[in-house]
Amino acid sequence: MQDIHPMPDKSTALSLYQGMVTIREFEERARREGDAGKPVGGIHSSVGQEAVAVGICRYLRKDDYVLGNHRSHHHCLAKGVDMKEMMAELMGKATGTNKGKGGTMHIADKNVGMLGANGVIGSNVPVAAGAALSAKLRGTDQVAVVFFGDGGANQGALHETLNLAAIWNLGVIFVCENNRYAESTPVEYSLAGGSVANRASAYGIVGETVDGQDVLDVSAAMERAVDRARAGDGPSIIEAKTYRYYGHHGADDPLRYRTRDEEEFYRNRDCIATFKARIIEEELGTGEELQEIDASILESLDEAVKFADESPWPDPQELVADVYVTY
Amino acid sequence: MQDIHPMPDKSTALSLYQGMVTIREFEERARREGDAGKPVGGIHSSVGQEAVAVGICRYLRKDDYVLGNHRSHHHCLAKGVDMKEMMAELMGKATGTNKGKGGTMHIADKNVGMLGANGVIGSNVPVAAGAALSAKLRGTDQVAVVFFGDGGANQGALHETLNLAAIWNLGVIFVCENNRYAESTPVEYSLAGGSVANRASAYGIVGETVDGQDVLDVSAAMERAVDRARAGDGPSIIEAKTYRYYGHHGADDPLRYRTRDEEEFYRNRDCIATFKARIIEEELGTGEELQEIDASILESLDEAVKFADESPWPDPQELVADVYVTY
Amino acid sequence: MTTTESKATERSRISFVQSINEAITQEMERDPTVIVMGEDVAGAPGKKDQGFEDAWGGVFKLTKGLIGKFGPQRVLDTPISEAGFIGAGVGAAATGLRPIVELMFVGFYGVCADQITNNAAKMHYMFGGKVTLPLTIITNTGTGAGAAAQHSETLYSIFTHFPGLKCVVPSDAYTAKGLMTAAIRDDDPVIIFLHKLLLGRTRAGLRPSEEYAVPEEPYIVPIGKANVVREGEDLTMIGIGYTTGLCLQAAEALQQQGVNAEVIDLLSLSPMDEETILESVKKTRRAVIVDEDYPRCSVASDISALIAEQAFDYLDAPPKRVTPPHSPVPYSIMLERLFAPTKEKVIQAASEVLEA
Amino acid sequence: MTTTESKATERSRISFVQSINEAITQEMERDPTVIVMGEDVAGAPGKKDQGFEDAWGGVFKLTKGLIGKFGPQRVLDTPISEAGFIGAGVGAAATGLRPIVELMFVGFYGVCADQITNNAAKMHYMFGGKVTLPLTIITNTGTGAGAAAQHSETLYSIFTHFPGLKCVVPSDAYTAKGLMTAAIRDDDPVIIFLHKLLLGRTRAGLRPSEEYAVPEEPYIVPIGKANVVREGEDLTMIGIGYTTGLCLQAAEALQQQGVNAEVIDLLSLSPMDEETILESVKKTRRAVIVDEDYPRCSVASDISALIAEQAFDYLDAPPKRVTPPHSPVPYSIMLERLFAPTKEKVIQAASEVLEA
Ligand SMILES: Cc1ncc(C[n+]2csc(CCOP(=O)(O)OP(=O)(O)O)c2C)c(N)n1
Ligand SMILES: Cc1ncc(C[n+]2csc(CCOP(=O)(O)OP(=O)(O)O)c2C)c(N)n1
Ligand SMILES: [Mg+2]
Ligand SMILES: [Mg+2]
Repeated sequence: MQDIHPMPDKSTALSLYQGMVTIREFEERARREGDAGKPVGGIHSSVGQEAVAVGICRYLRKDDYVLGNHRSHHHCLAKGVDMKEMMAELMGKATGTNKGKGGTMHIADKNVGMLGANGVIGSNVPVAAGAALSAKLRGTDQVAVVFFGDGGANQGALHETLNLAAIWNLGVIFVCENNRYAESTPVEYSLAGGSVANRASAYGIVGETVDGQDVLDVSAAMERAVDRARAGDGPSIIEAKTYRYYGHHGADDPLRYRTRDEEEFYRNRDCIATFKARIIEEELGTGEELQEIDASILESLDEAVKFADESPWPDPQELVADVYVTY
Repeated sequence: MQDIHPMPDKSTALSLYQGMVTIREFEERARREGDAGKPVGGIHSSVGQEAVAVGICRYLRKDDYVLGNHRSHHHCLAKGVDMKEMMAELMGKATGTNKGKGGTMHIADKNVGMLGANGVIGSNVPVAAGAALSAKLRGTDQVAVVFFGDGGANQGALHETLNLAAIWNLGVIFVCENNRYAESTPVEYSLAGGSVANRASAYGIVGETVDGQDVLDVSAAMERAVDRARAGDGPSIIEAKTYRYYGHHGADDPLRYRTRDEEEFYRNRDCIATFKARIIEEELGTGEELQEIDASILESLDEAVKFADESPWPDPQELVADVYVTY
Repeated sequence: MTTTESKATERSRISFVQSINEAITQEMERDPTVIVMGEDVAGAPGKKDQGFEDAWGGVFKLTKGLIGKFGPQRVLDTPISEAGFIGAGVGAAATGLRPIVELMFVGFYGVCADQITNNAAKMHYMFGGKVTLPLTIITNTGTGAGAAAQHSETLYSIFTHFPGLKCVVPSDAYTAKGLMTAAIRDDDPVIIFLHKLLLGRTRAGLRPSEEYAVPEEPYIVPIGKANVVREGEDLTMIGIGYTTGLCLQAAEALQQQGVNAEVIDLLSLSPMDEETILESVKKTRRAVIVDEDYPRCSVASDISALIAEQAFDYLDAPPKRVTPPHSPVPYSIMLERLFAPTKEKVIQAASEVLEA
Repeated sequence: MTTTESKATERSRISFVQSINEAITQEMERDPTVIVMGEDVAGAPGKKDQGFEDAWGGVFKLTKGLIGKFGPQRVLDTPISEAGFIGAGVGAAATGLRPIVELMFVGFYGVCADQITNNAAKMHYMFGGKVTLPLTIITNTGTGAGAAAQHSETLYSIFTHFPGLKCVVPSDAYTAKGLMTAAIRDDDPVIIFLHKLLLGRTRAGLRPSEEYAVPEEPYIVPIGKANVVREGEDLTMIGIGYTTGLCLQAAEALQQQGVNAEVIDLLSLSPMDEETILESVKKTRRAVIVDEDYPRCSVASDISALIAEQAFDYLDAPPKRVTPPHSPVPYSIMLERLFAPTKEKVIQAASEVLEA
């Protein structure tokens, strides 16, 4: 963690800003659509954690791989999954990324390197190692990133995969979004030793802790990790300290297990607000410019919802299609 | 690891000696019985690793728990399982520890705290935490020890259990018998970071590496670990550097993956031979006394084999008995 | 009289969830060796001094209130380490406790199957009967919540496959309490499968209200016994948990057409009450089996095979299974509703069997 | 002629293990994306500079010699981390490789079931068909080696339960090579189950020698097709892998008694060749199903149910299953030999079906 990172050039700054706002607004819109009775699924909102996804994806190429968990809308959007198709997927429409068959916890789009969210905690971690192995054997320098939570850190599959990636020197970057809770369970209770990044030393690999509310701190660590991965110097852990603003999912009231003060503390360090302030302060963009970005995002979201609304339901035949390639 | 430990008093020294020779001779005898065509099962011989089991069990009470793995004859004997019943179990007889239904990889005797060997790598690790949890809730200071190999160190269940035992402050002692190989796979290849004991720091617990060929070095670390466990100071890892003299199992020729030189190196530091030399050197026992111990062990083994030979096969009804308590 | 009546009314409104919760509470009161472990079974662990406790009480509130009564020693929130804590349940069961562990959704079995099928199921046998494992596993199943392929499975068939495990599936609040109590008291490992769509239901969901009030005092629904919940002569419909309700609804509809269906609420998959099934089918000579688990190698297959082999000479028609297709659970609500058995599909199957 | 003949003789002596090995070798030659992962699939990893390589070639030598031909990039020894490396197989399969992974004994499935049934089985479906998973899992099964409850299971029934997986079970060296080749080339995840007692066998174990020599050139035994390995009219016996041999032996014995049994070698459990089964049973009107997996919710149940439901009107007797009891596998050789189906048990069952 570094105190203050210098701001990047204007276009990068605006693109990071845009990335974060896109996620925030997508989540808020999906939430509202759900409240209005549309079947968007039991969304695990990523609001509050935008900087992690955007910071991590900043140094990824389209052909790099990302694997997510149950809370993955931000990963998908940051990796470039189409917003319209995502919205259609949430609503279970035929035009969705997954033809409406996966939903919020399983969004995937291989064309942009998003190899899938996954509803089982820890389950995607080994899969990421396989993607990195495949890149290595195919002789490319693609890297694979897998996101998991502070709760996910205690699944056995993570341990096995850290070891495997280390001995095989795979280009996997293990990103822990430590948002302090797994459902209602605080990380202080569940995580022996208190740090996911420090567990790296057990495997002889590099682990870094970053401020997950600062997109530049996240991306700085990511740049180092990607360089190592592409150079064949093996895997890394990045633990991003972050916070989810809402409950675990729509029906969860987080004030049953955390204080309003704590929430305020994090909201006061909001990743978008602070980054926006710096853009303006350092004159990389004007308030109007940023408003234009916001407006165009909102417009895209209107289009996405319209697209999803107007899209057809999957054909009943889809129930039994895609179980196999051939059977 | 400490260079030279002072020898204990005479009776302790002789009892440690006896414990190790018992294991060695039991294994050699079982092996010979197998070679002679008796159905002793695919034994994973513990010859070479006797000091680990005996050193660990030195500070255990009868009511403490031990959980083993696939290579567990030494654990059983060191914890006090009856040799006759063990031999009968190997031969699948009704008088065996498990009524002939478990065999070499599943020997258990709850009466002496041996909660079972286990054929699945890593599988018994969480079970040990459960035994320790139960002791804690029942308000006793019993500890639970689980043995696993260098290969077993890479199973996910170990990670989960280390974390669990640490946050719940359980009296579990995780003993890794690092005998340098998992089947034909060298630990240098399989174990990222190179040390199991060092992984303790990831969980904020104590890890120690000991010379597994020195029963006193093992037991010294164990005394510390048991004290911590009984005092409610939580779990520990003990990694014992040791060596198996034979192949992975009876049919394995270890010279396909390791040198004779390496084998010689370890055999020259044999845990029994070196301890015996010190007993004599420090005049804790004479050659004759030790020979007497040896002889009585061999005699017990003759009796054990006779007992096993003469014991009846399980009744055919046993095939379907003990599946449930009630059904 | 009024008090008794209103008491009965109240007890008849007890939901499935409350009923499970009551069973656990009563057994924990009765037996100090009963403990509960699982993710967020209380919630906000370690935060009592900050004024937080029992924040969740389990994902479906099955364990709500327990920590207040029994404290964090006996109600243990766990990390997301199912192999770790279910394995710990095995070890605790082998050493004097009666642990209840929650596997949040049955689809997560894959991260801890080793502890369930290699340890819990086999230790009693492998150890020659010398160790017992009074472990209860609670798990949640079923489609109907738009939760997609990994969070909507049924899967009791794969556990029924393993010798050494007992598997039970309550169908309403009454059987939920009774089977839960029986499971906790049982000396073998028992898995109790709870269908999401039943959880909020009162007993009236399955059978008419007050006379079927859930008793306050502890009671047992015996493991291994099926219930004939509706008598009839024209065909036998066999339901499991949630699908028993579908069978009853279908039976009502068929009654309009003059068909009198018998409905069996299976309740227990392992052991399975073969006698009740066979007796009924020998009487009605026709059988429809309704199951939400995947069709291949399933409890439905087992029942069909049982009937075919043991009641062959009595049958007027081959048995018929109503199950999902051989396909994962789709997300889209429009597809999901085509997946599981419905009342209409049961009626359709019954008609086919009656015409055969 | 002599060279050809001796070649044929030689090829007829190829064992089951060699046959699998040859299939993998040929596919690796043909397709550079095929890789192999597993514990000690080569052995002595990292020790080549000390003169060690290919120390094991797999616990049963299924992968012996591969590392010499294809190097450690394509033949990867793994730590004992099945969830890790089978999950890596899923990821590699999703990104352009065709991994073959070995799960040493099927009973170890419990430490990696999540990767197999939640990821490999469901991803293609959950992702709307946009990702394919050409993953092959080899695993070893069966009793007969005194290896007790955890190392002797069969368990293909639980994988057959899951939509999205294909399951195949070769019965001899010929079908081993052909199914292995088919599995590797298949675009879906396929599990191939190899029975310990078959591994050392030459093809002659199942059918008479030279004319059935295992072809040298690559070939496919199609997934989803059963073989009628013996024609007959009096009853149908259905075998799976190892038990097909038992059926053939029983059929020979029954021939002495003037009974002419048809024997089906099922080969593929998912998809299952229902047509071949039904056609045969409709002809013979009687069926015996022989399976070494546990009896409950099993392939045997499935087949029995299939026959009962689809061939009901043709049957002269109810189908009969020959399986182990509902019990774990005991260690003692005297108990173990009572566990699995035997030729005698098959004959006994056939007699009962014929008398019914
Ligand atoms: C194996 C498994 N166990 C339990 C769950 C239920 N579950 C879903 S999300 C969650 C909490 C995850 O916490 P964390 O990893 O910190 O991620 P976050 O929700 O905070 O993003 C749990 C327990 C699951 N999906 N998979
Ligand atoms: C989950 C699982 N995977 C694989 C095996 C097969 N296996 C048995 S022993 C063994 C090697 C174990 O090595 P290690 O843990 O170092 O113990 P050691 O044999 O050296 O005592 C393996 C791979 C198993 N029993 N269980
Ligand atoms: Mg979290
Ligand atoms: Mg070892």
